Amino acid sequence: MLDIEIDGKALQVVEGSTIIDAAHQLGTYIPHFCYHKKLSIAANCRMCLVQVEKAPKPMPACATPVTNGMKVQTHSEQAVKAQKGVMEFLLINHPLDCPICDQGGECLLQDLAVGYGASASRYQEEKRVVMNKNLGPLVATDMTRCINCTRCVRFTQEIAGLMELGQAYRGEHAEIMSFIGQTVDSELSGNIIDLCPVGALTSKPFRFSARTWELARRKSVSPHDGLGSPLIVQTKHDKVMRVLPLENEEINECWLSDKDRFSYEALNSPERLTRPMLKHGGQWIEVEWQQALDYVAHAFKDIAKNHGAAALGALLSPHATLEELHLGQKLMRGLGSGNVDFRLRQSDFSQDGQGTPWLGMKIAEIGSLDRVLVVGSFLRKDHPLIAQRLRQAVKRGAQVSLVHSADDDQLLKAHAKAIVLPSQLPQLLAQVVKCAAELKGVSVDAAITALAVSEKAKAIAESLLSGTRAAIFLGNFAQQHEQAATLQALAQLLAKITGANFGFLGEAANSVGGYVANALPGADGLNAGQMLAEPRHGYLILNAEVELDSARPLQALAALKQAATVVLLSPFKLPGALDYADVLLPVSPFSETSGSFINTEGRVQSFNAVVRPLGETRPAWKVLRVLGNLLNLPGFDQDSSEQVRAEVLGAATPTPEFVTDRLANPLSDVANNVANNVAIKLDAGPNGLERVADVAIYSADVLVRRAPSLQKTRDAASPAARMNAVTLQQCGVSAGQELRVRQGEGQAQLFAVLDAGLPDGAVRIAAAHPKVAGLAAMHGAITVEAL
Amino acid sequence: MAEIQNYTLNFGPQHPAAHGVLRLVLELDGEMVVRADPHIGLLHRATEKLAEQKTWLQSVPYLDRLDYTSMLINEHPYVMAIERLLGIEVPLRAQYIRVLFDEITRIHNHLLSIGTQALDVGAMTMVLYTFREREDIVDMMEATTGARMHGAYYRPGGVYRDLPGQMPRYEVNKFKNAKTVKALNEARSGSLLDFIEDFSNRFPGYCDDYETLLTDNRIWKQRLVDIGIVSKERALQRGFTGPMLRGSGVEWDLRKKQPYEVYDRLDFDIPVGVNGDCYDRYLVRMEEMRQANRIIKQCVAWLRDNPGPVIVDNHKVAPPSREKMKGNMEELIHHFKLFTEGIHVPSGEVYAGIEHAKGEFGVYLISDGANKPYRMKLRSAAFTHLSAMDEMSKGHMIADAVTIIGTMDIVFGDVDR
Amino acid sequence: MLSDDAFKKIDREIAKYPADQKQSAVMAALAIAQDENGYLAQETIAAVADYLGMAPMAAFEVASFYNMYDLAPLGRYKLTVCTNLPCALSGGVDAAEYLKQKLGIAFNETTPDGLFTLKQGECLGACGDAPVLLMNNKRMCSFMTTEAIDQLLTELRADLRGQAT
Amino acid sequence: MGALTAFFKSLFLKELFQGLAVTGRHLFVRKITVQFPEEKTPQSNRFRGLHALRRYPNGEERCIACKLCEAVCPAMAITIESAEREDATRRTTRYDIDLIKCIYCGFCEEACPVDAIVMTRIFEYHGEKPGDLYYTKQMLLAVGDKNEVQIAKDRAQDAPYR
Repeated sequence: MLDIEIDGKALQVVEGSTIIDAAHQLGTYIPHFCYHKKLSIAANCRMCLVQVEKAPKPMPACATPVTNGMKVQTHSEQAVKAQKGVMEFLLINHPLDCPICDQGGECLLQDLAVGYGASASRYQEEKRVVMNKNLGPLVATDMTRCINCTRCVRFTQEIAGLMELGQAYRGEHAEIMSFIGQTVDSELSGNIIDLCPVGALTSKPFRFSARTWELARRKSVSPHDGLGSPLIVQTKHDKVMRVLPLENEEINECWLSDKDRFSYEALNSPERLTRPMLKHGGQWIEVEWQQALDYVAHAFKDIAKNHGAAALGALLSPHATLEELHLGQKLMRGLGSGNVDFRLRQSDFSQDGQGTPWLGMKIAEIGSLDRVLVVGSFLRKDHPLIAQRLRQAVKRGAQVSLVHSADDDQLLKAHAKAIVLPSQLPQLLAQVVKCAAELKGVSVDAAITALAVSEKAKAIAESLLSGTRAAIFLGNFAQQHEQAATLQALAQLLAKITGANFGFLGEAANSVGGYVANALPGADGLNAGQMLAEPRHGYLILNAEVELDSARPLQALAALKQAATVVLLSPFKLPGALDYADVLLPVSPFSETSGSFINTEGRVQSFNAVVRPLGETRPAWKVLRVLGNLLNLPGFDQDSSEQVRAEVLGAATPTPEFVTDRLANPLSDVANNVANNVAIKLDAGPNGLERVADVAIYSADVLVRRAPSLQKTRDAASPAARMNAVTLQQCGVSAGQELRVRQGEGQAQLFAVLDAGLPDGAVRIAAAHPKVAGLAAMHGAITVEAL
Repeated sequence: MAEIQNYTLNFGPQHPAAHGVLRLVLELDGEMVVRADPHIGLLHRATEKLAEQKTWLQSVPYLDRLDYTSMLINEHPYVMAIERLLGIEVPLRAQYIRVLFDEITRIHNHLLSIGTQALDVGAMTMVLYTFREREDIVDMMEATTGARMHGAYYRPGGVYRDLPGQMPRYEVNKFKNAKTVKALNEARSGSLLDFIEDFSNRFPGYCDDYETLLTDNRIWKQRLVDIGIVSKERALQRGFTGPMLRGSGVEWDLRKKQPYEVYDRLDFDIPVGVNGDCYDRYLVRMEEMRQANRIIKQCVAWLRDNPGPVIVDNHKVAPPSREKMKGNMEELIHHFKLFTEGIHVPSGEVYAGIEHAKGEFGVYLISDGANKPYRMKLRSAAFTHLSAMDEMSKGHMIADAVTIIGTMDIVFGDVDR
Repeated sequence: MLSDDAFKKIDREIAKYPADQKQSAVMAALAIAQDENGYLAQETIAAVADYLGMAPMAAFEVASFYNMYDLAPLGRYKLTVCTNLPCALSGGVDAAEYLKQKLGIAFNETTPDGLFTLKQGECLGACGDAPVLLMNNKRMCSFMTTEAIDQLLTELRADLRGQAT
Repeated sequence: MGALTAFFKSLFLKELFQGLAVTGRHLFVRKITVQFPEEKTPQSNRFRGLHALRRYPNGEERCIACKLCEAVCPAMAITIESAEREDATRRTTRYDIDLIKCIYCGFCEEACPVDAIVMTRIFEYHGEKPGDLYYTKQMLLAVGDKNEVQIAKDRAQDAPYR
């Protein structure tokens, strides 16, 4: 510990602290622009100059390490003079843009100019002008306003993982730019808007639409990925104007992925459904709630009477709140049907009834892991901020290995990578298991011991065994895999052998919540796959676009089209549903309802509505509750979402922060003999081409699909048939050529694209996009022919 | 025998002599007032509470609307309190301008007070004369602030802008020929200061006229003398201030006793009454107008000779000039922040009281360092004076109640706030 | 983009640094690339960056920072005149003005015949010899009075004619 | 002696006649009456009357939707909505002033960095129902267009003081 005195106040700080750290410890504010607690120190703005006793000149507080007995003055004459001088320099080239600048009112430069600068200008000469850059559809630039603090540069370099921005030229000509003509395509790019202390980088979707002082700030939780980032939703006149991160060191730190940040645009989309609608003689008519709900109640009662309750099924969304999922399953069970599911993209349900997949650890602990294996994950796009945590872990010396079917650049230095066809993933994982078992001297199933081990598998196994805090995560791709249960069993066995933590990277905001709410088929019920494979008479769909969100889109569409009654609860007029649905009930998106999400680490996060429901829209939990009343079902008399939550989580106050005690990854008692628990199919899959399907980041759920700015990004590009050079040649096609892709009954026309990161024989076609809704499934054999 | 009951009369709130919206419940024994019960609150606008929601600057125009018969002087203690919290020195010229307009406002107030009191007791003409002079005064205010009543002119750190170099003039029209217009414009040919000086030269003559009409008038005296007597002790006990206190013979005037701004540099006298009745208070008010006129003359003379800034040049407090704001970065930023976030006033509490036309008007401010007051409390003289209504009117005739309301010089914007 | 020869040279530079710090060779690699192509095109910078395993932007930062790297095609002779303070005080600015007038071009321009490009330079570390001028990043010319400049230009033109014949 | 004088003064109604003399004198003094509305009293160039939105001489509206006026308005009488116009400039899509809320303090004009919102000399406007006094952007621009000459003259005259 070192002794230091700041403005006469003495304190002790740990060795290696800088003056600004010490000042923060003391609660003393030192003005700064370039310093950011999560970024490296640049010390180039010079705003944090302070006087240090015995130092001849003022020192930058952010870059000066504390020495024992140091005496610092932050408000002495010398310090104030230095700060004033720096401020004057910063303002010399700053344009007179405040009135038209979106940062006005929340601008650090303004605040510090008023707080620490002179009150009058002495500068009379010309100001410099810097050309604006096109950084894509999310970030607007006004580069003349830039003060070259390089926070954005350091962010792209250190947090986002790829240095997409840099400071080119020098001296007076220095400017921040991307490599000539390129846009910033990071899935975390929105954070540079928050980081920019001035108005040089601002939000394009928000541009010129409101001032900070007009906006009401309300807390909420992101409904997208499994992280459940806490949000500050800023609203004006009952309209969501923008979304900012709510800092939580244990979840999102101070970051937010672009998906969480910009998806709000969908909330104000013209596609919003504002009144209940009934299909009457093939025509959609707007009706009153009473009429619509009566219709639904009658239709469900009729089906239950005529065809039995099992003819009804509920397809819920993992992006729905805990309360909605609970009431949804309660309604179905009340009607006598056990057909409830929310895992629309899952294909392998053989693990049902054996647990609740979750991360297996705290998100915050990811950063301290030293050995990680991620199986089947488009990590960066599926879990942008978890990827960021792993990236930081790698920087601290962790080894991250990847087992996957596509070699996307995760912008972290992977220790070992094994990229194989989807059908070979189990085999590869088994090889790692074998290797680890051999190294550990543990005996495993004969089927595994018989395998030949590849170098990569060996490297992965060695890496996992060499650390002290290891973890194995199954990504979305592994969970959606046809042999998800096998992958799971192997990964879990591997975890057991290596002593690693085992967990799932939750696909959606409430993937864990769905299990907790028991929105799952019981022993007698059908799961999502079965419900669509064996068509029902009536469907209740909550917040999902089944033809895009399901593992088998073709089958799903056929099932829905033949159904007598399809009731859709959705905030949007979903184009597909207009065809197959019979009733559209406008329900609130997350911004207009109260509810809870349980994120992938089992953290319960409840939130309130931030704006009034649009038009006749009503929170889905209320709709389901009234529907329960109309159907005369017992237990539908909750007056608030809190009461619904209490039904699920218990009435204890405060509501438990975590529900980890209810979570257990399936097969937690997995023994040495895997074969007993799950039939491991280690044979290679179809000989021919195999589809690798990713759910593109900006088509993952109903909301992001309707966010216009996100849809303009590169990540939202229309799906293509991606193959490596060998596969292209094998199919006799070339990159850029238009192809007909056939899978099962269906087909799609796509362009061929060269993707060197795929294994031979793999055709990567993104799922969840209308253009590929004609293809049969997210996996399996596929054929390609030139048009 | 029939039981004789006191007669209860509801006086106001629509009564023209109720000075706005006073609802006075009078209990009468015949024509004699047994009890007077003033009901207030009909003009309550929660100014104090509103101030907690507004930036320091934004409350200035609301202060105008308290005592809406003496507008600019209301702003004075508010900006003074802020200045004391900020610890800033206001330019001397701004202090003179404020004193000048305080005194102009004082005349403005007393003209209304005396004019309407005369009207209340039956002298119709007085109000026509006093309003004629008030017209000149509101012209001065319009020329300076842009508004004939609610100026919003005083600012923390000074006043908004300097006195204008010219006065608006009459134009020839079908009712007034060139000669008439020329005569009318004579006083308006120069600057505002010329106009004020001309007025201050004319004003003592007007005062003489008023005195001719009222001071010795037997009806006036019959209605005022020995009405509403308040003894020295009672006046002090009841917390009277201003002419109400001085009318009772207490020589107390904040301008002398706790000089603020430049009053210690000015030469003027404090008139006091002897009997503490309505008539004495009338005389005190008359003399105060003459003394105010004296102060005005001194201020005009000083202001002529001493041009200079009228607001502090520290842009952390006061906005920069428009020209600089449009051309310089620092100034633009400060302008932007001043008009959006406003100034941050160091935490602390302060009371600033001034000698208002009606008595001591004070603003008590608590700041927690934010851009809005944590709490604002207004001390208005009229409220205190009105509370003595029962005591003063007890035993008098019902007609005297009107005189007493008039002598209190209450305005409901001020009482109810 | 770059010849194998150039990559070989770059490899030699890389070898001077630890294996995991290939990007330390960026300045040398860019110089090699510029020597080969005459200037650093965007694609060249991207290729060098790719070869060194660094972000193209990071290489561009280096290429744009130092004014001996040229980001656009140049004339045959690049004349860089130092205009930093010591030179400026000793006639550096005058020398630059003279060159401008003599060649009929401004800074960062090339003569129509494609012979000369004039650049404003940073300190060349020879303030005592001011005014100084650097020719094609390699040849240092000291004490560049108007006569010396005339002489240099004549010499260069003659040199060119000599090469042509 | 004093008492005697006072008695006679009182007896002959001296003070009443003196008062009547003052009144009588005013019969012959020049009238100060102004025949409104044909004739108006002189009006200051600083007068704070009806609001107007101004344009630049080339017809472009001055307002850039910085919202300083909206922020400083103590009565919250101004409502602005802004958006990016096709030419990428910041513009208002809505600029309303509720004249019933307005307290005519003039802060909006003081705050405006581009002299767009101004308070004119106009005071004789009325509405027959509350909605009539809700001025929209078009109405305010129309006021500005109609009175631009006077507005510009008044601003120019007062420029040295602001």
